[in-house]
Amino acid sequence: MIGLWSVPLLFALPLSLGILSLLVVPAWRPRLIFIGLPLLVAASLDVLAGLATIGPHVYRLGDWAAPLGINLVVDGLAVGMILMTTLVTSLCALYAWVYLRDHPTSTTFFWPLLWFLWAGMNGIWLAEEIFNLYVGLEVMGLAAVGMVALRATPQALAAAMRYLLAALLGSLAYLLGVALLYGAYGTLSMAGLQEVAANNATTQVALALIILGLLLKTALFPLHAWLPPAHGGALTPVSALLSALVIKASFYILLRFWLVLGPEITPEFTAQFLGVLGAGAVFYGGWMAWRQHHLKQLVAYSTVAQIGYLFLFFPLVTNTGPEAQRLAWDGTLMMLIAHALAKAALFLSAGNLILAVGSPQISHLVGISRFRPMSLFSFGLAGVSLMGLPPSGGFTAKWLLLHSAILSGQWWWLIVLFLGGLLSAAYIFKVFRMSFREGPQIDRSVTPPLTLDVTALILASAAILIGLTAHLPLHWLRLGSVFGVS
Amino acid sequence: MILRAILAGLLSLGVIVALGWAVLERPAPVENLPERVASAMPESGVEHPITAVLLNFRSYDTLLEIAVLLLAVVVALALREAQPDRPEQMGLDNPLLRSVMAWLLPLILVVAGFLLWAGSYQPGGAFQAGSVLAAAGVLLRLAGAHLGWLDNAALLRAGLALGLLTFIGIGMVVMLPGVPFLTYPEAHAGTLILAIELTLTLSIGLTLLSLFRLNPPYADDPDDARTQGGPKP
Amino acid sequence: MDWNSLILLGVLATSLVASGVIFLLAESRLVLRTVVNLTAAVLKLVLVGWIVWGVYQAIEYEFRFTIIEGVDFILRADALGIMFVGLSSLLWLFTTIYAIGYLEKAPNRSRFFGFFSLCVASTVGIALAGNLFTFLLFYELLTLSTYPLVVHRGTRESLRAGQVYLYYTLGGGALLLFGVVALHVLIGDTEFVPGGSLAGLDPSLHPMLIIIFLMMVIGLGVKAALFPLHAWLPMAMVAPAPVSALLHAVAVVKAGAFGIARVVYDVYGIEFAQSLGLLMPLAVVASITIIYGSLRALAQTDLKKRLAFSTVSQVSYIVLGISLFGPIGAVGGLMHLLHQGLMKITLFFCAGNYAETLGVHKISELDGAGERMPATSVAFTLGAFGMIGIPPMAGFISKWYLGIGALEAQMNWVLGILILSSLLNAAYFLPILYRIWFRKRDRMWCEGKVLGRFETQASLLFPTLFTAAVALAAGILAGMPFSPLYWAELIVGREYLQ
Amino acid sequence: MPWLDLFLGFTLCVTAGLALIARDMFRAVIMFIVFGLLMAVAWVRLQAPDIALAEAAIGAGLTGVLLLDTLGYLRRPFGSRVDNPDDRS
Amino acid sequence: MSGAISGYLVFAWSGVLLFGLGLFGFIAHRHLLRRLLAFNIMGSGAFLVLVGLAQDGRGVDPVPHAMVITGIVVAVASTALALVVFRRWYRASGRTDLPEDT
Repeated sequence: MIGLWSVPLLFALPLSLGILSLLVVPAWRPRLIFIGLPLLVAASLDVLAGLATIGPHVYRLGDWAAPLGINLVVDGLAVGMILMTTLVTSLCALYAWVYLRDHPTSTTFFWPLLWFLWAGMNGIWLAEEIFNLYVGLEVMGLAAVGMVALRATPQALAAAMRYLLAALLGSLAYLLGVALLYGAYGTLSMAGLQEVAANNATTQVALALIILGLLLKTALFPLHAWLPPAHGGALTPVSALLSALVIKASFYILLRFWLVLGPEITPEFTAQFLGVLGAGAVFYGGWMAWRQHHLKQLVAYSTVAQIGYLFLFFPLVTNTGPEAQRLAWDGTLMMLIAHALAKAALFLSAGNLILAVGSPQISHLVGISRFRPMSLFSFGLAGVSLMGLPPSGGFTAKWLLLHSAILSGQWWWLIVLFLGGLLSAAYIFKVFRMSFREGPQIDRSVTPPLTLDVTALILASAAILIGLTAHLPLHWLRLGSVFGVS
Repeated sequence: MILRAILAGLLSLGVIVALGWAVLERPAPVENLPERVASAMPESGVEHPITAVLLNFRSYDTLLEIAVLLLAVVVALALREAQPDRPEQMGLDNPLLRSVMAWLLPLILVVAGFLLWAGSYQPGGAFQAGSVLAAAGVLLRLAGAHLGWLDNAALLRAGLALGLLTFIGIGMVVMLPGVPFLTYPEAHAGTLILAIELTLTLSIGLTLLSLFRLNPPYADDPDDARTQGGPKP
Repeated sequence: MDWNSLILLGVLATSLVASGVIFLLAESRLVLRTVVNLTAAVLKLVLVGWIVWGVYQAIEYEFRFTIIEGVDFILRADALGIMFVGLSSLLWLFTTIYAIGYLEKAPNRSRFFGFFSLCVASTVGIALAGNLFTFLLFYELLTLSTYPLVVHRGTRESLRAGQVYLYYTLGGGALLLFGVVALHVLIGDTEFVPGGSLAGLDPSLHPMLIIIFLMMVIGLGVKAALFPLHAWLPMAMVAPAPVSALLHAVAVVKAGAFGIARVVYDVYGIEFAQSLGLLMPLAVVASITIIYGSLRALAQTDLKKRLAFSTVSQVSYIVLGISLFGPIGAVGGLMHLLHQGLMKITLFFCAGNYAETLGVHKISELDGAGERMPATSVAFTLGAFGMIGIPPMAGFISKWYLGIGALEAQMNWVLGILILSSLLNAAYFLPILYRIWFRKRDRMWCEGKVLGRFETQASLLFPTLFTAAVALAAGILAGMPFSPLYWAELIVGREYLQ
Repeated sequence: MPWLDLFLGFTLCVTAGLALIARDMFRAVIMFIVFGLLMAVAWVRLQAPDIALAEAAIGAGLTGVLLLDTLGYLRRPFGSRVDNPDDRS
Repeated sequence: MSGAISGYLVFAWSGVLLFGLGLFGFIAHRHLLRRLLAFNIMGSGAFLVLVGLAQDGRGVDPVPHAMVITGIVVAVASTALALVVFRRWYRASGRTDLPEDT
């Protein structure tokens, strides 16, 4: 059986390493990455190889078939997310390895949390089962909350508390939706639901609860209030992981639900409504990002804005033609991946800039372009992708979404993409403007260790490169979805 | 404040109405999962269906659930390390309580053991047994009793880790014949599940105990555990 | 993959790789940086020369790979593109030499030259782009790589200019993007084909096509500084002189004008554009810009500002030529793409020389500069004569062809515009020349730099003289093979034969 | 009609309501523990003795004790809680 | 589903009401401990809906039982984590609610 070992390794290995890192002395905790990263990279690649050889398939845990046992789904979408997670998390882990050296010992608890987070995310990407998704969400969510609290400053604790409350409320709404679906259809398997679910009041209410719960976890405007303090205030590698990956997990579950219950059950109104909320996020997040004085808060609000683009998916696939739907699918996934890479790079390079000038204030970046060009260069590359300028993943995504919007005749989304791009340019270049201003003539800034700059640069370059070779990942991502080529 | 209450009231009223509508309009399920469970019971290695679901059919959920429990402990440890608590002498140190405990404790352990063992054919199991263990620990603390081995951070953490590691380990070992993760061979399913439950009980007990604020003190560095404080014997 | 496609990548890579290497070099590695810069520039020139020869012999150069389904990245050398490549790679060499001298001892040179090379790489990409997607890609890259150059000095004023530049170009870029995507929805990947590829579309789509044309021309018009989208250009004058040369002659405004040429000739097709009635409004806008730019230039007291408004006016000659329906006007416009570049870069080099050597920025301070810096002043005079269109200078030939083309297209009013504009050109250039040559300096020059053997640094002087010579030659030797006129006729021959 | 179940459900809601609106935090937590125990009874009525055990031990018991414990933490004067890690008894 | 309402369904309805009550408390209160109480009540409501609805008309179903046990453990872990964070927050700030809570 293909992927026999690699599929369970994707969550079992991080779980084991998470526990092991509790057992070893603090100094040894970071070093476990040198066991974990190669193995997880290998497992991810093996899963990709499995997908390439036999196509989309399910992995039956305990060898029990679907409604009785829990199945894992290995299709293009899941494997794409796994690879994205492996790339981003590995680089963030390398970054953290160096970054946390100067932090108090208590931050070494970052490592067990990281492994649990990773296991939770991989669990979610692979899940085929709606209750299993709930447990996966909890593993990931609590690990993420723990990471936010790690700094243990009053601000961090308040942010973690706020995040935890939002996450708990979201999970409960989701769980109640699951309870209704199980009560009505007697199955938890997505494939099973796809067969039996009908368009009735119970499904509608259950879906509404699930959507609301997941929106809260994804921090879609106007449910975003918890995000900026949590993402902006955490340790830099934590911010990168949360913004790049964690919020994507709940969006991914929404996508899965959409694939299963489909546009037949999602009414036109809901789809347009989600799109409007997305537009609101783009405008409000962009505007707020532009107003920030604190570099990481700016980046965090940029996440609020970028989440909005993902939700244009729903109006663009509901009651539109197959071509427009395919483009919307491609565009949204490209946006998701490009944002993950670019946002991780942006947070890491912002962290480097903050290390260099010793202050999180944007106004203290005056003249830094002269002294720390590399950190700024990564910031710039990532910014290019976020602004949706070519050549970058963000641009390719925007291109596809524009294409889909025009094709489906929903021209109003063009305005969102247009103004959203300009707004993001405004806040990205706000940082650049400051860094180009002539300031002190003497280099007083700290030089961040090379590893920190290199990891940020790799992520930023990946955000650019993925735009140039987009047809390859997009081809894989379609496998096993309704847009897949058989 | 009033506005907030009104808003909350309206929102929850709306949710109740929507839920009620959903419950009323609910279709009759097509899929009959209980039947599937019943027919798969003979292969599960246990006789109690809930244990079969928890530790065989849906054991993956249980695995992740243990991870959730551990996560709470990890965060507690991290925050304790960042802002150390002052050691507190919480024991009542009451001779009467002590003598009662001397009788109660073995009883509690017996109950825990029974719950664990009973889980394979009647209500009970690792979670229930584990929580009883935790209760025993809490009582001991309240009585001011001092369990030396619980103050040993390394040992305690090993205990925390034991359950999940065994679970994953067994899940992996059974794969050797070329079957998926967590596929227990039918002949040994009962034994393997019991082994998992046994270690889980211990770990769950310790985990729940650790969540309690009166838990044994531990510092980040196992060697430092003794000096980090805690009720002195 | 054969050599013919690799050589295109090579042209792109020379400046791209150079830019990467320069970014990584420490600020103090002056010699190495200079070597990398010049090697790349010369290498690129050689490669371009090779391709020019090949295109002349009608060899096909093409490189492509798929980005997403239905969208390819295409580089292709055709006559129009290679003309622009030739111009930018030739001028890059001289601008680099000039900039090395100009920025001697200035801070942030790694950053400057890195972005400078990146900027040229994007220009080459624009020129070689084989479809609208690739064009757009490099067009936006050009915006991004010029921003750091515009704000290079880091003063409040330059940051402000950079911001304005950014808003204009990003807004324009977004409009262009919409136009391109809309075209994609209609006809799929829009490759540049001589004669265009839209003529066969259903007539019901024509209103849509007009809107798309409008969006794309506005998007391109921002960079081409068409009135009323020109405001960023004079503001960007705060940047160092080599950057001005880059903006005005080598890259940015040229990219806009070149893009309009691409859209009119190779996407819509000149005949189809005429039948949609798109050319006349374009000609009107170009004419307004020509007159407006000249009038504003007249009012400037700062030398570089005057030159900047002169660019606003002159670049519109190119657009005017494109919008004249008929081969002769087209030859005039395309030829002016080269002529204007050569003349304007000369003028900016001269302005830079005056500023660097004599500390002179205002026109009123130029009295007697001819005596002090004769060679520079001769170059300036040649450039100015060309701009006015005095025979046999290059500018005259452009205007002559434009005039004939206007008559051919039966747009006689354009002739009036040309004459009026020439008078205005004379009105704002001749007073400068008068001051330079015929007025005496009444006080001492305040000279800052150590000069060496010549009237100014060699690295500032020789590029200036060389570009002036080439501009002169382009006019005098217009009849020779490979002259701008010759090449423009080659392009137009291929466009109008379709 | 299952009157016993109806009564139990009603009592559940009432105790939950009391736990939510109680002025005193301590009383709220006690109400919550009562609520948890009633939940355990409800699980028995739902023929789910496993859940009943878990609810009584974990839901009512452990959660209640954790809450009470935290409450005790809040009740002490604020100043004495700023602990000095070096101050070891 | 016509006729007499089954005992299971009664609990499903109670679950609906409990969820609503809990939601009200969760939003209306600012005191974090009260919000955690409300969260636990909401959770209990959701569990009742899950089991009550699944068993109505079909009899005992072990799958939701197992799910609820999992859910209870997850809830207690979340509560414990929240209490840990809450205590640190209280010690650092002296507050029992979040600032500018919206």
